[in-house]
Amino acid sequence: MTAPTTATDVNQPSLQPAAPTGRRMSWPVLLLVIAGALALVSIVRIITGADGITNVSQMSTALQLAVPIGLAGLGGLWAERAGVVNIGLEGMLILGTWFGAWAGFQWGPWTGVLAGIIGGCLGGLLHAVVTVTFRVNHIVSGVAINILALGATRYLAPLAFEGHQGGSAKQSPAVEPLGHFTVPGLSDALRDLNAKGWFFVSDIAGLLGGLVTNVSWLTLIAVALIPATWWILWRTAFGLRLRSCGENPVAAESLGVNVYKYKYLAVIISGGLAGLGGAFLSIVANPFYLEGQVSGRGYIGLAAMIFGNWMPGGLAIGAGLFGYTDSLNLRGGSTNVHALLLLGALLLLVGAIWLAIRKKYVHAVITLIVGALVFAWYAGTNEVPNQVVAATPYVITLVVLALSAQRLRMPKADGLPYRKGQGG
Amino acid sequence: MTAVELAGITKRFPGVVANHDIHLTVRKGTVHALVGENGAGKSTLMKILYGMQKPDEGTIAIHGETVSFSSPADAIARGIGMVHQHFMLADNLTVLENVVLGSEKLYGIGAKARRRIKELSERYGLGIRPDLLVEELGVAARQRVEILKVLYRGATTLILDEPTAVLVPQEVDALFDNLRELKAEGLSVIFISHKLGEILSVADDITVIRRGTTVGTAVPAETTSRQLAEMMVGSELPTPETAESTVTDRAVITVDTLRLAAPGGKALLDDISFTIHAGEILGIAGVEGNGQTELVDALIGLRAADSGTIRLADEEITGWATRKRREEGIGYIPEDRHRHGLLLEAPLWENRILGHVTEKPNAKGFWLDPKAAQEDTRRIVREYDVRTPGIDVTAASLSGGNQQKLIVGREMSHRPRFLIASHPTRGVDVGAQAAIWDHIRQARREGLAVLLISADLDELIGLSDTLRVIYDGRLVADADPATVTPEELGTAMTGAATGHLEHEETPETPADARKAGADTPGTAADAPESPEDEAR
Amino acid sequence: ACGGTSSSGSSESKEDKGIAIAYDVGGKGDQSFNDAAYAGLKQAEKEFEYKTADVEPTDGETDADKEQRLVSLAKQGYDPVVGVGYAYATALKGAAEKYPDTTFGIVDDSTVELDNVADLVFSEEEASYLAGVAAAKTTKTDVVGFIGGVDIPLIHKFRAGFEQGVKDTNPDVKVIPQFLTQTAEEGGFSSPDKGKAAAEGQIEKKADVIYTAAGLSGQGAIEAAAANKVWAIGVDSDQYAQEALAKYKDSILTSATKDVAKSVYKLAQSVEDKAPRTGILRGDLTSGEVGLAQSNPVFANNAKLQDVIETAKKKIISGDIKVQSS
Amino acid sequence: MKKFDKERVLLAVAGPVIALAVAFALSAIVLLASGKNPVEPFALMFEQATFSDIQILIVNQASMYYIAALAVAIGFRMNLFNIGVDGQYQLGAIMAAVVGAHMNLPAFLQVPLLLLTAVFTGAFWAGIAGVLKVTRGVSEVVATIMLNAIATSLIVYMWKPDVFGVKIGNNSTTGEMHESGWVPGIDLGEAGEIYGLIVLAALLGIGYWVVLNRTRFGFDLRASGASTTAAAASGVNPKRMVLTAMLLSGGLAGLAGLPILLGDSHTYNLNFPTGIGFLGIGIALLGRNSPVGIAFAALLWAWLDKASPELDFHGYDKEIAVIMQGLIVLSVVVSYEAVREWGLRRQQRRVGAELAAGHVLGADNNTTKEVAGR
Ligand SMILES: Nc1ncnc2c1ncn2[C@@H]1O[C@H](COP(=O)(O)OP(=O)(O)OP(=O)(O)O)[C@@H](O)[C@H]1O
Ligand SMILES: Nc1ncnc2c1ncn2[C@@H]1O[C@H](COP(=O)(O)OP(=O)(O)OP(=O)(O)O)[C@@H](O)[C@H]1O
Ligand SMILES: [Mg+2]
Ligand SMILES: [Mg+2]
Repeated sequence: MTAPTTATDVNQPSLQPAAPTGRRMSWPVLLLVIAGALALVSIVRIITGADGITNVSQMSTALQLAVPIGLAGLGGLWAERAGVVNIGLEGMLILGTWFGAWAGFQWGPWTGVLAGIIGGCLGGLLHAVVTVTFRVNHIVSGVAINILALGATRYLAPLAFEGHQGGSAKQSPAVEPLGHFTVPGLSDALRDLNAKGWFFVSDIAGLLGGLVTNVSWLTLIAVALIPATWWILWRTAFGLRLRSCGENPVAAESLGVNVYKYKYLAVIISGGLAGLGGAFLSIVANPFYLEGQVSGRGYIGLAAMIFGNWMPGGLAIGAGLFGYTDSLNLRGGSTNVHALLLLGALLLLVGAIWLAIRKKYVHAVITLIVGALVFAWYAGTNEVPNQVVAATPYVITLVVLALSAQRLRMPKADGLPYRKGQGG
Repeated sequence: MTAVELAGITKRFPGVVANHDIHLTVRKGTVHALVGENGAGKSTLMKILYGMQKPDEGTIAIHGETVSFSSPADAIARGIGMVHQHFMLADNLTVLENVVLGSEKLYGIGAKARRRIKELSERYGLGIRPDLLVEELGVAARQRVEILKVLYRGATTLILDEPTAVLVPQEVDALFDNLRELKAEGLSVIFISHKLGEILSVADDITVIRRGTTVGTAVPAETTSRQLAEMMVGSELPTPETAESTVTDRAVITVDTLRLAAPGGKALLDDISFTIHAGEILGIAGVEGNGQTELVDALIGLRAADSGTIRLADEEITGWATRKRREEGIGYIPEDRHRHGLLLEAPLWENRILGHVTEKPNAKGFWLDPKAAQEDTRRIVREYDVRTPGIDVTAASLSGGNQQKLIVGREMSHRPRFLIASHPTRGVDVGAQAAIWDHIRQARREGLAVLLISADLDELIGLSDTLRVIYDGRLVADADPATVTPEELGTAMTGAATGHLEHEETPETPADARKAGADTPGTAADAPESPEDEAR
Repeated sequence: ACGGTSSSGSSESKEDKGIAIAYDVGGKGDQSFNDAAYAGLKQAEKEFEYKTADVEPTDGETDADKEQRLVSLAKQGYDPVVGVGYAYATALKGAAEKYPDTTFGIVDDSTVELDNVADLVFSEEEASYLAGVAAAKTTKTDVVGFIGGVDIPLIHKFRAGFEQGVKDTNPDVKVIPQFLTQTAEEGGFSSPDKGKAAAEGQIEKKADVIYTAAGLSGQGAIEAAAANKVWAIGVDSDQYAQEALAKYKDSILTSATKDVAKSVYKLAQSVEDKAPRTGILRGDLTSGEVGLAQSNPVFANNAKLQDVIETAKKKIISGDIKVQSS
Repeated sequence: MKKFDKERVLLAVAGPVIALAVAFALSAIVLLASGKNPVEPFALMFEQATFSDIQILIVNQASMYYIAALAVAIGFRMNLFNIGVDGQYQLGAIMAAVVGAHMNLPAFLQVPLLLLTAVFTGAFWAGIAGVLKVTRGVSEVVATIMLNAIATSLIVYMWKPDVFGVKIGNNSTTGEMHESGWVPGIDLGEAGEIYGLIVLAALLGIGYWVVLNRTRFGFDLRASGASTTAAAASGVNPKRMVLTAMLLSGGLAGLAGLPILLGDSHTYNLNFPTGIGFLGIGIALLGRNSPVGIAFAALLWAWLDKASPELDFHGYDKEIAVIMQGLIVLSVVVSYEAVREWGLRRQQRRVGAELAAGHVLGADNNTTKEVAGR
């Protein structure tokens, strides 16, 4: 994806270091931005009366829909942080669904989860062999793995599932549920608070309520993996070495880091995370494997990762955005998305004001006009067509990226072939 | 007591014997210099000592004990540290992360490591801030990070592969002070440089290698740089001296109050004005990262100036695209040939087209003319002595010097009116260097105007008709190449001197002058705190 | 091109070959009409003791591939050859023209008009209408939900009939419609999790009867209904009796059935009897191939409800009520 | 003329052949492991390739794969990953279908009109990603993934009866196109008909080669792909090149669905083949982004597609063909890479030998003459 570069740093112009690099957003700023967004949503909810947009079940559905995407994205993050592009996430998710259900229906859901992870790891291992050892273009390998995983699971499904109760060539027998939990008092309290419909407070309650109501253990694990990933990659020696392989493998090698080893580990872990996402689909979201269950989530996960600027927190926001809009869509899409139009109009208004302050008057006027059009759409209709609803998550992603993307910063050696002993 | 003993080292690469029966003995507590032409095999030898490459034959002994390294980790464990010719730093990681990488066991990766780094930095006066991204550092600061990396690991044997190539004399002196201090503490240093004066001033022993094998050793006190050079190449050292002046009064390129700002608003180039006449070579001296890259980019059209004008003869070209500028006679020898001058994976004849795709003989109107381009490539290969078995091999398979000759040949073939030559001989061996200088001089005689940017001050002084010094994006000083010394230039390059540099008479040769310069108050020793790094 | 065609190559004996079916995408195991067609085939196989065949499609195939498949089956001597799903329309037309002596059947399509083609279509809207009547009579909150798997005309029929049935019975009852995905590739028919989320959303808006026409996704909706103690109405087959849903069966009020199996079997039988049925063979309330399942005793024994449904059914059969199909 | 380099030709052929053999062997192992005859399926599939009707299916399918893969390849040639060919060709096809149903010009105008409609639609859709990349730095990978999803919604929207939709039975269509827009095929009697637009596919392949290898623009594009920085320094405007390549890729992609649309289905309905864009990625890479290579890859792929249904009749799962597709891609690229590196090393050895011919390493006295002689 990027032209090969050499380790020759000597020639980097050093007078212009602060080319649009986008320093890490500090936590307070990030929290402020999130709080601001929530406040806006809250206003919209109160104006439109679309209570559905922030209630507890909305959020818990959003969380559930976000998990596989987030896990796939995390998988992508691990691989790319070590310099390997993993477009084979889709295939690794598929392997996860199949292995998860296959082991799950026979030996229980937790075994299934484990098997799903192993299935994904196998996909990762193959990707590692092909890209790291044979130095094949990472995209080719990923595409091939997607095809291979699809073919293999389809080939194996009839052999493994047909003849078992509830199983068929396309579906596995049912897997026992994994169990979920609701934090007793807290969940109800938050739900009550949410139901009050107060400005902001109720919306926060809805968001938090979604995190403590009817949450599968696997969801909890998945959510925990986000900070865990951050901690491992940014706060441990292991993580530092792994990231150094994605930034400048030759430098890492020169300090005695076994680059191959870390790349292998990263890609295998990447596959394992995607496999876990697959197992989530075939054990928690649905109690069985179904052909076509993954339906593009691997690609969306990859998009969420890029959206999140190769950082776990950003990725979580990206996955959450997909989960949330998808959940909006499934839970009474037309009216909810209609309410989002108002949100969009408001955001555009805010943007226009900001632009005006920065003295970009032409941009401000254009933004204002677009905002007015969106508002007119909102005011003039009661519902939006299903198709608009379905496209919402993707349009939002594009818009958000368009507004923020020039700060993207991917690992420097991402996708580049590396060979030991070639450095210097 | 020997710190390192390499015996009978042989290393073969496909088609090349990089090292052949090399012997090298480093005494403990000394600075041992390793010299040789480009491609002589110095870096390879050091990589072998550092465990990055395995020798095909030969033995390595550290402190008298024979060892065999399978990775740098083994070498580091033996107390060997290496600062590579090309920096080995990850831009997106912080200084701290770069330093602790691979040796996390020593002090962890957190507060303890930070303390240790600060401690070392203070002790050796390195002035390093652990939490900056490496990307934000200047060249000299990066160099110091590299040295810190080695010290952090508690190395007892340091390998410095061309550490001074990108430093100004004052920075070099500061580095040498550090080396002497390390030496006093009992550390051994292996030092590689092409600058023979430096070597004579700092080394205790010298080993010379030529074409992959040791050709001799020398004692600095008894050797002159000329003798050293002759050992290296087996012939006389060519010098980049300009013969008679060919400067005319016909202005070819006129730059007027050029300004270029970074996205944040900081000026990268400010108030740049100069004129280069036909037959004139204007040399720009400056520490890397002071705006040379931006200036070249602005001239070739890779970046648009924020204000100011550029004129080529009578036409204003400020708004022209790169392609148009090249078509109208601006030639370009980029500083980084791999990034800007070549398509490494493409055959030579396609590289001959690069940059001149719209011009004859490469194209006939809208269409490419591969036949003619190939024919012309053969001509360039012949006339510029590019060593290659054919024009269908990829550019990557040529050595750096030959790549450079191809680029020079390509640019000269289009008879430019104005040539931008950025480090035209960087990393090129003496033979090729002389050839490139000849070509530039020849074209100058025929009326070419040249902007020469080089880190090699001897080259700058020797080739230029006029000299300017760039500092922090401004042309702060000018000098007469006939009289100025590298030290005087160096002072201006750090921003310590401005205006017209008046020459103080020193009778010695440049190499000796440098030794003397090291003792001159005011020019030495303050380099570690040199403002251009700490400003960032 | 060289050589003969693939079908001219395989000249096996024509004896003892009976019905063959070619599946639509989703294929065997979709627990919907593909499986129902297979059930019809199995029944015929058992009854007439002949060889049968069922073949799966490939991803992203074209009409030409489908035609090739049908032709291959016909050439091998299978009779009748049934394409399951409207997607076979164009292909089946071509194949039927090439093999006028073989009887072809197509499920869910009435656009192929040839002498040797039986169009096995169903008035899903009629059964859905009855489901709407049942829903309108059962709801206490005056809100009911409809969940369609994919936003396509076939599913629009279910929705149209259901909405009409509800409105005709009680204009005050509000129907919340929801489609899961825009295209089948996105998994609208095979994502129970999506069905569940949609049902939960509707329940939150006070819906207490939910009708799902969403293939496997319906399982999720039924699960959500059971968890929230509201009614679900199933689709295609009698879902009350389905093993996979045994846990939730007490929440399944009834199912709007569509007896593809019977229809396929009847076609096979007519061919076996040397009197092939062709033309548009509509399975509707009259023929009994669509209807409401009666296996949930709570539903079957609710006399008042059954009365209203029976009346509506009679009116539909007599033509007094015209059920919209989109 | 260039010398005929036997070793080089051997290399070029050996790579794919070995790879195919490995892929077949691995597939056979899969078959064996699942207790099936490891050879018969291949025999059956090879046999299929000898039948004229299957051949036509293969060629027709390959024509679409070919165009889609060219679209992907042109992106790859300059380091752009257009993963959105799928959405672009579907949108291109539906727009052409809509125009074809609502406009009725004479055939010699109608057909070009439809082609242009498809080209512009595809280019427009890819262009969005291009503009976002150039102006906002949005990764084209994410943008095109999103645009694929949005295209799906757009298509479903167009199918609505109050937009352009015409319901036929249970099928959503865009209505039948006027006959003036139909492109007659090459009729081969009982075996079937080859899409007329196969000619277009071939022309596109030739055009692709000519533009890339014989025009200034093509050189700039390849240079940009090989090294963005070097291309920029050589006078290519990188932003414009990104946008142009994206538009070209999208324009080509827009055409990928037309062979079947104008040659057979004459309407865009629910049966319209999907996923060709994604397969195009694998095929482009298999064909190493070269027009001839892609042609072979497309035929190979189509053969696996079209010959595998026969396996169903013999008790084999045709999914083995999908497994084989994956294995083929993997083993082919691995062997390409191995061969490429081998070739590179060989070349370096040649360069080294050449240099050594002048003066042997290890230094002797004639080096003096060498240096001084300049
Ligand atoms: N990885 C490699 N693969 C193949 N050949 C190599 C490799 N590294 C070095 N060489 C060869 O070994 C020779 C010695 O290279 P080396 O880098 O050691 O030279 P050097 O003396 O450090 O030169 P310089 O002064 O330019 O740094 C080179 O000319 C080159 O031909
Ligand atoms: N990483 C590598 N892989 C393969 N060959 C290499 C590599 N590095 C160097 N070589 C070989 O070494 C030779 C030239 O390399 P070398 O580094 O000595 O050149 P150089 O004069 O130092 O040029 P530069 O200044 O550009 O580094 C070439 O023949 C090249 O094939
Ligand atoms: Mg070196
Ligand atoms: Mg070198």
